[in-house]
Amino acid sequence: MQNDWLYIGLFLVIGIIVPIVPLVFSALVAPHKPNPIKQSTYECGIETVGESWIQFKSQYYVFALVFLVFDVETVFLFPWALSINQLPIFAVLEGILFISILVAGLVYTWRKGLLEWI
Amino acid sequence: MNFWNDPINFIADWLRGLLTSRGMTTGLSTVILFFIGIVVLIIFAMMLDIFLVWVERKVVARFQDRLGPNRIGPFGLIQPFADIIKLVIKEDITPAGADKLVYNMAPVLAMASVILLWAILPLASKIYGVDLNVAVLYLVAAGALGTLSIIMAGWSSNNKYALLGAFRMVANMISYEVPMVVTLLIPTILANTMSVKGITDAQHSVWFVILSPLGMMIFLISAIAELGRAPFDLNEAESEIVAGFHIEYTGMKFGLFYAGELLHAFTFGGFVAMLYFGGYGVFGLEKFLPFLQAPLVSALIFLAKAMVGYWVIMWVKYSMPRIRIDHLLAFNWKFLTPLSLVVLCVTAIASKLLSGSPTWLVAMVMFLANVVIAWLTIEILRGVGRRQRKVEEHLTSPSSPLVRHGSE
Amino acid sequence: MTPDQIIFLISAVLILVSALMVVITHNLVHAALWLVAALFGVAVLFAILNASFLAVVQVVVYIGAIAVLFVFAVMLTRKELRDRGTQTRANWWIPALLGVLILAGLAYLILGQPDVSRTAPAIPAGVDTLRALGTALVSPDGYALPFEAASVLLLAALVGAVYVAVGRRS
Amino acid sequence: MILAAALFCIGLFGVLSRKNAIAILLGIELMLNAVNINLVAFWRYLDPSRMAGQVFAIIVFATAAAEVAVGLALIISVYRRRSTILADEIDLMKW
Repeated sequence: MQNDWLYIGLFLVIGIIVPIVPLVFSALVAPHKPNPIKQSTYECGIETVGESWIQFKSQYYVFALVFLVFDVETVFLFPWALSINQLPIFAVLEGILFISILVAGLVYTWRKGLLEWI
Repeated sequence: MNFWNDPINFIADWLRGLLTSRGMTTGLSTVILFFIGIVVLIIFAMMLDIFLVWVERKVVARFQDRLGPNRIGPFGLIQPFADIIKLVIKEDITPAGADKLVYNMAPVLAMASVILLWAILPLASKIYGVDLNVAVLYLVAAGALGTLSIIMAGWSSNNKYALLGAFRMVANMISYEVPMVVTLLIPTILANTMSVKGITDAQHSVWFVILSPLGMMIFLISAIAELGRAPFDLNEAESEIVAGFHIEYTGMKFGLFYAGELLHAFTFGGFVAMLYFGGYGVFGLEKFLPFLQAPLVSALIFLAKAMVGYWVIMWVKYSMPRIRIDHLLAFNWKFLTPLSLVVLCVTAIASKLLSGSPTWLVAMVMFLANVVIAWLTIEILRGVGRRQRKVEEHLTSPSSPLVRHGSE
Repeated sequence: MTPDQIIFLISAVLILVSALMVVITHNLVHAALWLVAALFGVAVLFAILNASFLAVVQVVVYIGAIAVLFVFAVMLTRKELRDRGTQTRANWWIPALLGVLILAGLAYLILGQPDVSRTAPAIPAGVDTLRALGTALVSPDGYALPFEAASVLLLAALVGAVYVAVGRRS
Repeated sequence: MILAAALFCIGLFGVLSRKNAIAILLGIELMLNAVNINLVAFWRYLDPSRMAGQVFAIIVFATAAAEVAVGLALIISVYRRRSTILADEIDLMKW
C-alpha cells in the first residue's frame, strides 16, 4: 500500500490525539462547578437576545460561490502546471484560455457590483 | 552509512533491524517506525510552539520598545510554561445550549490541521515527514480543514457574536485562499513538480523569489490573511466583535486555538522559506561546502529561514493598522486575484518559451517580467485612484447637487 | 487480510455510517458535518486506490468549498430556528424499501460479473500518473475539449448562481 | 464497487425521504460521490495506464461543484420569496 499515505494517515491519527491529551488532562484537573450564571453565553453583560441562528445577508453566499468556482479552477490548473514543459506551445495557450474564461466570470460579478460588502 | 550525514535513515534501518529481528512482519515494523518518526516530529513541533509563545511576546515587546516577559527564569523563558499550566488549570465552561460534540471537536480540528502541515515540511534534505508528490495541494487541504474548524467553533458556541465573527473570518479566509493557491501554482510550474523536495532541489541554482518576486509577495499577503493575523485580523479585533469565534472557549480549549494559530504562523513562515527562498539550500553553496550537506546543519538553515519568515509576519502584525472588512474583501477580489492570475499566465508563458535556455537567462527575463507587471499594476491603480478622486471632487464641490452615488 | 483490505474496510464502514447519518439526523448542520465525514472517507478510499491526486482534490474541493457552501446555505435559510418535527416525510418507508431493492439488484448484478473479484489489484504502471494526467488533460489529442468545456460550465454556473442568488437588487 | 452501490442507494434514499430541500441536495451529493468511487475503482483495476478514468472523475468533480452552486442559489432565492424550503410546499410550478 502507498507508504506515503500510510504515513499521512498515521500522522492524522496522532494529530487528533495530540490536542485531545491536554483537553482530557484539563478536564480531569480543572474544577467542575457548572452553574447557570457561568454558563450563560458571554454577551458583554446583556442577556442573549433571541436565538443565535440569525439570518444575514446573502453576501456571504456570493463569496463562497466565487470561491468554489475559482477553487475548482485552480484544481484543474494543477495538472496543467505540471505538464507544461512536455507539451507544445499550444497547451500553454489552452491553459491561458481556460483562465481567461473564468476571469470573465469574475469581471461579471465585479460589474454586477456583488463584491461590495454592504 | 555514517551517522552524521544521514541520521534518519541510519536510525530507521537500525530500528527496522531490531523490529524484524523480533519476528514482526515488515509491514508492521514500518508502521511502528512511522509511529516513532511521527511522534518525534510532533513533539518537536509542540516544543517549538511553546518556544514560539515566548518569542512572540519578546519580539512584540521589542517592536513596541518595551521589555518582554522576563520575570520568571532567565529572559522569561519559563513564562510560556506558566501560561500553559494556567490554561490547563482554568475551568472549561461550555455555554448553555451549545452543541456539545461540535463544540469540543472544533479546537481539536483546528490544532490537528496545523499539525498535519508538519507532515510535509522539509526540514532538511533527509529529514522530512514524507515526500508526497501532491504536497502542495496537501497544504491547501490542511487550510480547508482550518476553515471548517472555525465554522464549527462559531456555530456551536450558540452566541451571535461568535457566529458573526466566525463567518467574517471564514469569508476572509476563503477569499484569500484563491490567490494563495494560484501563487502556489507558480513554484509548481517553475519546478515542474508538486513534491516539496522537488521544489527545494529545483531552487539550488536560483531561488524562486528572483524568478517571481510578485508571486512571493502575493503568497505572503494571502498567507497572513489566511492566518487571520493583523492587518487582516478583523476576527479577533477587540473593538469590533469581541473575540470572534473564540469567545465561548475558556481554559485549555482556547489554549489550543491560540497555540494552533501560532504554530500555523510559523509553519507558513517555513512554507514561504521553502517555496520561494530555496528551502534548506544555501543558495547553491552546497556544492562547495560538503559539510553543508549534513542534514542537521541544513535543518538549522531551514529553521533560520522559517524564523525570518515568521519574524516578517510578526513585524507586519504589529505595525499595520487593521483593515475594514469590505476593503479587505474588495482588495482581495478586485486586486489580488486578478493580479495573481496575470502573474501565473506570464510565468507559464515565459517558462514555456525559455524552457531550453540557461537558468540565468530565465531568471533575468522572469524578473523583468515581474517588474513590468508590478509597474503596470501601479499605473492602473494610479489611474483608478485619479478617477475616484475626480468623481469625489466633482460631487463634493458645492456646484453639483448630485447625491454621492455608490455604496452608502 | 492484507493491510490494504483492513484500511479499505474501515474507510468503507466510515463512509456508510456517515452517509446514513447524513440522511437521518434531524439537525441540518449536523447532516452537513456528517457529509464532511463521508467525503473524508471517500478521500481515504481514493488514497488506497493510488489516485493520490484525486484524494487531495476531493478534500480540497469537496470539504474546502462544497461543505462550506452547504453550511452557508443552511445558515441562510433557517426560518424556523430549530428543526423541530421529523425531517423525513410522512411515509418515509417507501423510499427506504425502494433503496434496499435497488441495492439488492445492483449487488446481484455486480456479483454476477465474471471477472469481478474482490481484490484484483493491477499493478499501476511505473509512470508518474500525475504528469500523465496532466498531459492527458491538455494534449490536443487527449481531453483538451472537455477541459475547456469544464471552464465554460463553471463560468455558466458562476453567472447563473450569482444572478439567481442575489435576485433583482439595484 | 458494492460499497459505491450502497452509497448510491443511501443517497437515493436521502433524496426521496427528506423534507428539507437542502437535505435533498445533500443526498444528490452522496450519489455523485458514489459515481466517483466507481470511476476511480474502474480506472485503478482495469487499466491504470489510460487516463480516461481520472479525467472523467475530475470532470465529475466540476459538474458536482457547479450543480451544488446553482442548486443552493435556487433554494436561497425560493426561500427569499416563499420563506419556506420544505419540499412539499414548493410543488406548484407557477405561483
